[in-house]
Amino acid sequence: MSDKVLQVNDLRIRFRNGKETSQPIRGVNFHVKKGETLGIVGESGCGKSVTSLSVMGLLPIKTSEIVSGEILFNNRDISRLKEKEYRKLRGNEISMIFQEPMTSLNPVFTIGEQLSEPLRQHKKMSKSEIRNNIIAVLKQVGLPRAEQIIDEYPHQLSGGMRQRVMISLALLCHPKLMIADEPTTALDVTIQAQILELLKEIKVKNEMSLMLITHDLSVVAEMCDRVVVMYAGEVVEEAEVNELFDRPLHPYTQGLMKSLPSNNERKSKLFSIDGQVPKPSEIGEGCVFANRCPFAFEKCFAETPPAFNRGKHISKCWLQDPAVKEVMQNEERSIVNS
Amino acid sequence: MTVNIPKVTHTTQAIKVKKQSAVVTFFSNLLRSWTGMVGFLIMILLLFISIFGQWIVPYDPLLADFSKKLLPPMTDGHLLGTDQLGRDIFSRIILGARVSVIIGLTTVLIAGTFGTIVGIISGYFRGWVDVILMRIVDVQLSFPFILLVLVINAIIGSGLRNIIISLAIGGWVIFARVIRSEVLALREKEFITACVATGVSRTGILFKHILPNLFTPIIILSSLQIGTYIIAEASVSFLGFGVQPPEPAWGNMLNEGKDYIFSSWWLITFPGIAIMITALGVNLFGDWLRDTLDPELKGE
Amino acid sequence: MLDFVIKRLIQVGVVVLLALTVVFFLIRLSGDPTALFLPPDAPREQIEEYREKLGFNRPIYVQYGDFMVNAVQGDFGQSLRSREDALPLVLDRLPATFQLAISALVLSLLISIPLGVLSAFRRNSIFDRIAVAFTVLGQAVPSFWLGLLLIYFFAAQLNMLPSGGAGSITHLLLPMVTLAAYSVARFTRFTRSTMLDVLRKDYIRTAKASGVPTIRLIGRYALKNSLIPIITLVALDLGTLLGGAVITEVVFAWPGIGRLLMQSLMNRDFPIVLAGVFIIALIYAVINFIADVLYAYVNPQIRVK
Amino acid sequence: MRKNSLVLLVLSLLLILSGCTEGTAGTSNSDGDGDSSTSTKDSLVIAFEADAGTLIANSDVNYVTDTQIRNIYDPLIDRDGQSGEFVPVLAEEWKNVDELTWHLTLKEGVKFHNGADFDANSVKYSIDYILDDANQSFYKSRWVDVEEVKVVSPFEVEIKTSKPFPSLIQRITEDLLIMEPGYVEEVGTDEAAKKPIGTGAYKFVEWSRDNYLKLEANEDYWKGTPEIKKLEFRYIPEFSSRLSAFLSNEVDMFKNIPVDSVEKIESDDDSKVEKVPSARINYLALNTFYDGPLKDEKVRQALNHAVDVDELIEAVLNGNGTKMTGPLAVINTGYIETEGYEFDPEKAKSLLKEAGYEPESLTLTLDTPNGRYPMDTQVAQAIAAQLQRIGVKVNVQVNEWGAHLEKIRNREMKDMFILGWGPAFDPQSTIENLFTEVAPYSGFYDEDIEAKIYETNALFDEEKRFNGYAELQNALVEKAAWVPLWQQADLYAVRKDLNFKPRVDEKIQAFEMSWN
Repeated sequence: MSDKVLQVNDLRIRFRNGKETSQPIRGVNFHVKKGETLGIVGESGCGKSVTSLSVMGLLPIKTSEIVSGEILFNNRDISRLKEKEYRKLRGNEISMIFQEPMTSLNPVFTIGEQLSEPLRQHKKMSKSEIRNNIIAVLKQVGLPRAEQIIDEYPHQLSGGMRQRVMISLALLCHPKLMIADEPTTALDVTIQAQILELLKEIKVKNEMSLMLITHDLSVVAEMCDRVVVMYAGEVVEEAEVNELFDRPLHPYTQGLMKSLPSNNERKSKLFSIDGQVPKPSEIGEGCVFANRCPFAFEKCFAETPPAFNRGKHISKCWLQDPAVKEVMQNEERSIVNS
Repeated sequence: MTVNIPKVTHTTQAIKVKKQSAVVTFFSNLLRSWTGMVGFLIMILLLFISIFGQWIVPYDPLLADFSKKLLPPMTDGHLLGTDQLGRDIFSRIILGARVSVIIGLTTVLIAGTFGTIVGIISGYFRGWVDVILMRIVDVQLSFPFILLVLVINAIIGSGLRNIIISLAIGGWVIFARVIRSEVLALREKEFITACVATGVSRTGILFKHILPNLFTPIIILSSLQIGTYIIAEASVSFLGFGVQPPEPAWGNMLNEGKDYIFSSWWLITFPGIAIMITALGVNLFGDWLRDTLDPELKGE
Repeated sequence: MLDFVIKRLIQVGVVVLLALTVVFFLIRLSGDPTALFLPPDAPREQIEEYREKLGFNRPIYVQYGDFMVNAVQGDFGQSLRSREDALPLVLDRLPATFQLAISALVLSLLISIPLGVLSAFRRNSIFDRIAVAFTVLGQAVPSFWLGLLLIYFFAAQLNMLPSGGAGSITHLLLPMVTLAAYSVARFTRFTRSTMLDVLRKDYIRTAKASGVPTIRLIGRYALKNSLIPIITLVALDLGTLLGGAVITEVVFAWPGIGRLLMQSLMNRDFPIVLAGVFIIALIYAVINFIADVLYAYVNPQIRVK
Repeated sequence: MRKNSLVLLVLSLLLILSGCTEGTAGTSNSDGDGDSSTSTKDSLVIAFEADAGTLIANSDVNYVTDTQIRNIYDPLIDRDGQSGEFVPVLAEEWKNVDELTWHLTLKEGVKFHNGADFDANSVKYSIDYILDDANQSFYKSRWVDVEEVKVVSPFEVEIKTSKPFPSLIQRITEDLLIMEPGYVEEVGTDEAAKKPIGTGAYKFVEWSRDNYLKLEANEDYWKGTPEIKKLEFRYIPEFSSRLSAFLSNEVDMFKNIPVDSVEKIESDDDSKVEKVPSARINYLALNTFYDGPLKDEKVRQALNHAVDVDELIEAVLNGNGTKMTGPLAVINTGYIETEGYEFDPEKAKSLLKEAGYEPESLTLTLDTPNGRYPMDTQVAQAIAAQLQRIGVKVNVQVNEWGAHLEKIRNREMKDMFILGWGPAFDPQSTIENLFTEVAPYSGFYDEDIEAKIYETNALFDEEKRFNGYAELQNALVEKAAWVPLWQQADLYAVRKDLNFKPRVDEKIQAFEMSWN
């Protein structure tokens, strides 16, 4: 337990919007070890962003509520912290960078003004110290002419540069854990590679653990040590990255893998999983992926599969149930793309 | 425990969304917001009064009876009292509703149509047409609306017809601006460029694609503007330029009543309340309409 | 920046010129007023003679040309009633209108901005519901009626405040409150909706993620971001405020331009009407110009190219 | 947005508020109002509905202007406040030497406010001012027959007229006020219009346009020092504001109380209502210029029978009006008792039938101004109700004052319209202006009456003129040119302890008032 920076146990979150309520997160479990990069992958709407926001305590107070479960940060449950307490963590011990660099910086304040906030809130520093600190971090993230940029406005910087500024904002107080919510999705490919490279470097230099949220499996392959696959508010599979790519156990993960355009031979038609992600209000009992799973059988519809583990490789699918496994063997069917 | 695996692939349960008729969705939404409901009920009440006014009126609003001058409310059968000519105020307020409704609706119709046409032309065809039309809009906006209505009314003379004309002259500008910005926004939308790509004629696009999308902003703006027009008419009549006596209209009832502010307070109180409730009703309904139909469009 | 200013000044000139032209022709349509100023027993030739002296019998475009040439040099002719130069007479009333409009504007901003911010921040709370109800109600109350009620209560019943005219602060109170109430509803709505927009923005979430406390988040960041749209909306709305000022002036006999314009409309004193229209159009154009400059100054995206 | 920007906002508000105490719209000591606390009250505040047009004499015809500046300037001749007869003021005697010349002898030893002497030159200057086109005086049309004013001696003046001008004395009384020539020449008419100099009981102090006019007593006024030392005319257009200012002692007096508020003022223990029948008359014109049923004399007579003037006075005016049967007010010098039409609906119906009209089929239009005369719109609607009783349908059309006059002038009026006239003390001005074809505001034309009018106007002999106008009055009544209504009742709201006798000619002379 001790080497785990972050431990999320059976987290359930409910959203209230007017009369109807929905549960985007229905029992999520995962952890991040010190110095590790954990990847959280899944289609949009599977609840990965909500999870990351809940860790940062940025969920809207009025309309959201952590029903049950706990979020342990350095073994301290922070899920029900009061705002004042939570604020001490944000930007200091846990920090976050977001997907849209273009809108994540305040247009009417200079870069310097915005970057001074975490230091002003968490560290006792004089103005000049703050300024030097910011310039140092800006340089660290590879921004040229940091001295000018500090007094410039966001609209004067390119998308890539702004994301670097966001990263430096998150690094200023040397957090133990950095959450990156789709950091490169909005950037074009060339810049994407640079930012990912930068994140890797920084993680190592600052002995930081990184929680990387993405829907792009190639990013996962490149960056992550361990991967958690989420679908419709649940963790359906968790495994060490190579293990996951070599032997995906859960049909959803298999589907994801197959839809990855392998770069060596051109396939006539990309495989895609038919149907869509059910809305939170439409999820009944049984496996949440049942209605889209090619192998689903009535048990899948009847009962929610528990988490079966093979060593460290966990997945929630009845196919992993030893009982079901034997029956499977004698029919030995492999997945043929229809 | 034998488990058999049926070889059946399931398609997603087809979640059939019943094709609710527009009216049903309209009312189901409406019921959910009490402000919208209140606004809607006030408007219905107003329409009812203005149509059936003269039959449900306890006294003849024009009948002057000097023996019963300036009676306070609730005296011998006059719910809201009588005015300086002994006419029943309650009846005159009911008849006054008709004037306000007529003014509100006709003005919105005229100003709305004219403004929308200008808005579409200048928004869609751009070029020098747009520049000229927008300059005209600027000129008109260079002058406060209520003052423009007053000046026009003072010049072309008072009366119901003239006040509608001056309100329309003053009021079309806001439609032109809002509709123009809507059209500009629509033009940039992908589906319009897609139509152009597939060779649909310019006017075809205008009617098949642009116009239907304007339906919502027009409805919203109209409902919000009615309130402004009703209050504007009341102000103009209050200053003596609008609807002239003996025609019962709230504005001129206030104008006539203001001299009796000391002795008979009810002359100015009830017509004012009537205006307020009407404007309130229309605004509430307008706001609800805007919030449900098109959250982004900020009511001007 | 300079060409921006010049372009705007030209635009102001054009707009004011067009406004004057429109009103000039509109007024001429309503016949000529000479007879109104002559004694009832003045015979027709006298009226005719007087028309001639004032040039009303010349073709309309000649009258217009003559008027424009003089207007450009600041000569709007003489008031038919008091035979004083029209423009100075109107300018002499400008301070009273400014006093009323600005004090009402400041008062309404002082009320509406905090109200709007608070109700946006504590969205759907009781406070927010009351504030929204208050604004909706505020917009439904005709300002002249509110004026009458205030006169009734404070002047007639309680006899505390003068019911009209100008002189001391006590005279200004009621008209200022009436005019302010007229705009508080709208400004509160502006502030609230703008603030709601801003609070939804990503950069607010970024600031929160870097540990900025709520008070500072609202007071420093959110407020400055919402200030820009508020300035534009308030500037755009000044026309309504000016219109409201006219009505308030009439109700409270406040000797401003609005009342002068109303009186000169009633007794068809053309030169005063035109001078009044000119000044109001000018004020309005200048205010819009200032708002644009202010907007550019506050909004770095424009200021820093 | 630092905190201090909010402070800035508050500061600017305070600045503006304080600014307004000595700002343009205000005066330093605003409380000119009745400081009833001091024992001997010597200041008086009178409320008017409108500002004076200009403060220079002999220019603006408007009643409000004339009433105010008559406290600054003196006329040559004035009317007695109660009887209306001519009373010498700056002119001690006046007589007409022959049909074309008038001779006036002036009072000596009178000084203007700036110390200059009053003499024949100032009289000549004042009359020439009216005649001179450059000054665009509104009185010019009435003085067109005056040819020349000759200064005979420092205190004697002769006025030559181009043709017989019997009503010159009325003109001198009602129009002419004496200006100080030296001052006006020196500062020019514009300045003189802002800072007037006259010989009157009160000197100019300060004029804040559309707000108030402040005067102070002229200590060495030739008639004696005025008792009221500080006089202020304050402009409050809204009746309700005027009433509230009066009831709260901000203002001591105002004219024209709407009839429905008379009772409210009488009930106030610190106020009283002064009432006098005015020389201003209200009538219902039966428009013969419009070819409608009213061209027929019988129809007009029927209408006279159908309108019950007594009920109108009682019910609409609460008794504030003196019924008239003929075209002239009782106070008018040419007035004779005329036998009017008694209220007889049946006779009215029979007359209509005789004229060939079924009452039920008859629809007439009645135009009325709004707020110009006491209860004008209410009277119109009451008349409509009365005619309704005999079946005649009447559409009441309410006009804004300017539009009402214009419709009459351009002969666009239909059957009937309400108008008023006066104050008129001589028969010629009323009859000549309301019953001839050419007069702008006339509503009646009949050849032989027209001939009779012009014939009488030219008469010089008092006796003949009086008989001529007497005949005309009877003829007009007989031809039912009008439905005469009433002489207005001038109603003044006055502080209890102010002794003030209302004048017949509606003038308000502070010199005649005092606090007891």
